[in-house]
Amino acid sequence: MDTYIVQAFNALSLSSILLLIAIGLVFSFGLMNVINMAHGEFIMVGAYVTFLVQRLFVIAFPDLQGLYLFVALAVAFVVTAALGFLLERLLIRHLYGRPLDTLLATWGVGLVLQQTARTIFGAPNVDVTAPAWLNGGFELAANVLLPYKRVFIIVLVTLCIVGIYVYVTRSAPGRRMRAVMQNRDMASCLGLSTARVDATTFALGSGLAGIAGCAVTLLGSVGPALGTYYIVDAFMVVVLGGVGQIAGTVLAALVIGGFNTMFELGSTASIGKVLVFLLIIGFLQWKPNGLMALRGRAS
Amino acid sequence: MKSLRATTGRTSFASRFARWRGSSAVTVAGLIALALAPWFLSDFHVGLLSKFLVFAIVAVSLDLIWGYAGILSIGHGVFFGLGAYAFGMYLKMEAAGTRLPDFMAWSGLVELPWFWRPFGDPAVAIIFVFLAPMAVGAGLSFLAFRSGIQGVYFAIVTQALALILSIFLIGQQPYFGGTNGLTNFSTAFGFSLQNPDVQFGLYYVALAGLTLAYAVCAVITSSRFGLLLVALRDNPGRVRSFGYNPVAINVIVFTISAGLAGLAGAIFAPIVGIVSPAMIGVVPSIEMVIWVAVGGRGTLIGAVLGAILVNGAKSSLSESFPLIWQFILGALFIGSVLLFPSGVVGTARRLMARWRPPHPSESAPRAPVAIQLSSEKEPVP
Amino acid sequence: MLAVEEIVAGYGQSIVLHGVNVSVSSGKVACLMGRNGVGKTTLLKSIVGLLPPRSGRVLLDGEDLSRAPVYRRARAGIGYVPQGRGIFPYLTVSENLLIGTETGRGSPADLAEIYELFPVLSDMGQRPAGRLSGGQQQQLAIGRALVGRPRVLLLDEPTEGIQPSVIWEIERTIDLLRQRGGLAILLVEQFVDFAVGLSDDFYLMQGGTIVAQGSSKDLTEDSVREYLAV
Amino acid sequence: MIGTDPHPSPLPAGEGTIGTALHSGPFPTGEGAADRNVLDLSKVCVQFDGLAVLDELDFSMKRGELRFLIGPNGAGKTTMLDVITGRTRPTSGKVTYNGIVDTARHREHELVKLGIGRKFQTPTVFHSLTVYENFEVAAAYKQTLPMLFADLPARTRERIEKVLDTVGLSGRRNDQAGILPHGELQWLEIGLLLAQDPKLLLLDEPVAGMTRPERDKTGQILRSIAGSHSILVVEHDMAFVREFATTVTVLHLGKVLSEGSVQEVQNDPRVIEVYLGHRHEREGEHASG
Repeated sequence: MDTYIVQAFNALSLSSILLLIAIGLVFSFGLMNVINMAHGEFIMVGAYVTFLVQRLFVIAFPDLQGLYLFVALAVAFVVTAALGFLLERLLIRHLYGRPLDTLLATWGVGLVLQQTARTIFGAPNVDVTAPAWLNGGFELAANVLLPYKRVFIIVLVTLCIVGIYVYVTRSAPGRRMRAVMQNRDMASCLGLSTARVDATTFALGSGLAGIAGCAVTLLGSVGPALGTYYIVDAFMVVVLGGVGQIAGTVLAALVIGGFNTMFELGSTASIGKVLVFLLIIGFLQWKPNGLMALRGRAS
Repeated sequence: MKSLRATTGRTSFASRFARWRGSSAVTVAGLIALALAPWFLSDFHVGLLSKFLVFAIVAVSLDLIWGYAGILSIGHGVFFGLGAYAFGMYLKMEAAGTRLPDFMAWSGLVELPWFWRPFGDPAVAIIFVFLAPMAVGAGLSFLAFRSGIQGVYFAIVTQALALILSIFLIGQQPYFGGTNGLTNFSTAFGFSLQNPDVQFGLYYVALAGLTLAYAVCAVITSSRFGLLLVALRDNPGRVRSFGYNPVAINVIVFTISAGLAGLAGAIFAPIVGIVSPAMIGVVPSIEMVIWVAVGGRGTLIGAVLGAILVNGAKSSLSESFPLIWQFILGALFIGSVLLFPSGVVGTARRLMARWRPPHPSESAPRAPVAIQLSSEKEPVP
Repeated sequence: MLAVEEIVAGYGQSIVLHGVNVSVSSGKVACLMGRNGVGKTTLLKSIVGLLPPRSGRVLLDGEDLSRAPVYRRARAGIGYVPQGRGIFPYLTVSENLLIGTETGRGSPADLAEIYELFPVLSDMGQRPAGRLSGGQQQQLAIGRALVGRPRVLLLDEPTEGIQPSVIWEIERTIDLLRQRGGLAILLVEQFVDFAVGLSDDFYLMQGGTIVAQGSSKDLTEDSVREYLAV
Repeated sequence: MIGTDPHPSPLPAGEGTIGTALHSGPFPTGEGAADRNVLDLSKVCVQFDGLAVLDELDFSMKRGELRFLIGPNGAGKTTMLDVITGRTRPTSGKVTYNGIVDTARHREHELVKLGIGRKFQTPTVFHSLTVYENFEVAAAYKQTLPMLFADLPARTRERIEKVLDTVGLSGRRNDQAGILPHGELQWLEIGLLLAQDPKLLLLDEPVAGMTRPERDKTGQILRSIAGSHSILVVEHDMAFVREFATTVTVLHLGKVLSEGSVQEVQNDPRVIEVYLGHRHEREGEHASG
């Protein structure tokens, strides 16, 4: 029983990270039909930014070390959002309508980013020391310890999702984004600069990758290939969730994170991966548009 | 009148053949050059070139689906790997003789697993070299295209497959040798793999494999089935309204491509003497695509050229400047898509077409493009 | 005032408009009539910029907008209600209207005015626009264009597929806008009496050119039969 | 592009299995009495979201007929073609092709094999293939996979030559389709249909965007193939209709409003009413939209 609670908790924290990564991908895919293969490297950038901020606190503000994480979250978001903005303006914009080519070009960007990190920080992984207040955990019962780090991640992602939801459904930029998604031509006929909406949305999605990168530093060390551990699963979340739907993405992340953890428990991890993949393909035979695809066509 | 019509009717096929023959002069010249090459190269370089020829088979198989039918697979390492493992299992059985293969013994197995047994027979192994990748390819493409997974979606599904198969193999230490894969091959069909003459022979096996793959793809792309592939890339909806079933066409061509990639894997195993999950994963799989992109998608000769050029550059640069190579590779991805979407061959053809009709001097200023491109990936050993 | 001069436009290899001239003054309604496929919608798309003209000019109060991107034209004051209405189906009615203020010429406060003009919309404010009936969607599309305070309003077949009671309401609205002044309206219509009843001037189109034009009072039965009837 | 979803979803999932190769087998085409109607629509209704687009539509066409279909926007013309080609299922009613085939029982590509060919409004040919290669793709549609690797049968090649002559593209055979001007693209499209040897051709606005000489040539082409084929043309260009139509059907609000010669239809007061006025509807309360 105890192990199940811990496993369920682990599944939830894995799901929440996948979700944060996938939401960022869904933004750019839903709006521009673009898959950003460098998204994983944005996670890596976010993680290294966190590493740098933490080091900076050690040197400059040793008394405030407990707070570095919040500063790192903000800086990681800004840095990766700026990178995303540049990527959209310099590269993706020129490949509009060529999604396969965009996929390859952004992969190339990912390679360059990885190698840049390797050049700057060296190939070996570096460790980010978590704030002291995140050590330990809730002791639910004897042998059932829910680490604060994972709790923090779940809370962080929940806040992000709520924030995204509010942004998309309540704010003016979110409204613009939805309008462009639903009818690009008409949106521009009403005075919206679609190019600006594209760049903003892309930057926002990339910024989320930065936050995810900051979060994963709590779980392990940071290396140039960090992003690749998460990105393929995140793609599967996008495929399963259906495009342009926050709800579908949330559900898909929970399902994939959950199944991954469950299969790892029941069999070996490697067979679990195979089973999850087969389940996704099988599910899409039944519901080709994913979990929550927009029903019907826009008028 | 009637006879006239019959002949003019043939012109299309004839002209297509003529077009193929036009480029076939280059093809034949290249083939002869490749056939003679080992006599002028060191053993080391022959081994290297054998590897490149194997990669060229993969490139041709990818070009068939991507360049012609518009299906991008960034998980072709899977099919390459399945072929390599199928043949590697035979090599391992031969190396082990009557005993249990070494890694199984290390992992505590006492008996040969049932699915290993048939691979003692080389005929069975060779069947599986094609059967395994083709079955997986057919299954995946059928399920995916049937449920409308296409384009970038299909690409990332193939990528997931590459990741999953490599993780699966790594996890199966007792059955497939885990991270190390299958190693310590000794002989193939009784010939010692350590013998330089055998490696020399393997070069010609690789060349024969490439010739076969090239011929298969050339026949397909110059047939009406090939036209259908291009038609499908141009406008899948119209192909359907002409009464074809696009799913079937996609599945057939993808399965053929998977089979050719499997063939490449099988030849690769004895040449390098190791079969490991590292050649299946996400990174090697997507690198296969760049070979085609650099050479020029939609031209088979470009795929061959691209595989040799990129890998030649890689082996010479990654040894001396390992850091720079990654940057170059990244730049290749970006540049081949953004600046030279038609690759070396396409760009060269365009330049030639531009040069031919007017006075050569007029289009001379365009030349720096070609120079810049070729300097990006210089040396071929 | 909107002036279109010698517009040539088309799709791919085919030219649809062969040098079209149209002008509408502020406070007036001009109707553009012609059978299906003569190029009416293409002309409107050229004016809003969705189909950039190959030659010719689009002038708004003397300012040349021919090379401006679509959104700049909207911000300059070209309001557009497309055929098929082009609403955002998954946005609510009020969100649709708010997108209309993106021209930077109106303000969200103007929504009240639109709700006054089309009371039916005010009850539907929080509903997804895709759930509205065709007539309500048409009113929403017109309201969305108006909330951006355009100088020119382009209406493409506002009565198409709409029930009669709503047609009457739209007719009343257009009339009201004309009386209020300050807005040039270019109305594309197939149905003669609707268009003639509302407009000051008419343009008849055939084969991508204007074949007749004048004051709507002077539209003859002959030209109607020649260019509009079967 | 206004009003369309900017992100088209992937194409509808395909049918068939790997085992059936490229095509399912041939269907009975029901060659029979020559006086049989090629097409009968009986009380066909189509509703989208509760809105009747076709409203108990009755329509029939004889073999070899060249019929023109006109009507104001939203009359249901395109939907009618969709129903005939199996793209849209009727909510109720029956579409019978060739006297025996219930089109609701067949999928779109099966109906193509049964001899229903359709040209869409915008020409959709394969741009990177040459004119002749386009024909090869179109003409090979009944072949099995192995046959796709052989030379085209002499009979098919002759048919392609004949069609090339008919549509006047013989001299263009080796040009890439992507470079053809608009008019020739339309003829190519019609030619590709003919290469499939359909019994019933449905043409949606074949002369849209054509110059006058091109339009006249299109009319000649249609005349020359009528008789051996049944042709249903949706067209708005009235000059063209007047010149080349014998029988015209006027569709309005999903029903046949009038049918007859061009003169008869032109003088039908109901037709004049729907083309020129809205007033009568105001009293009639045709709720729609």
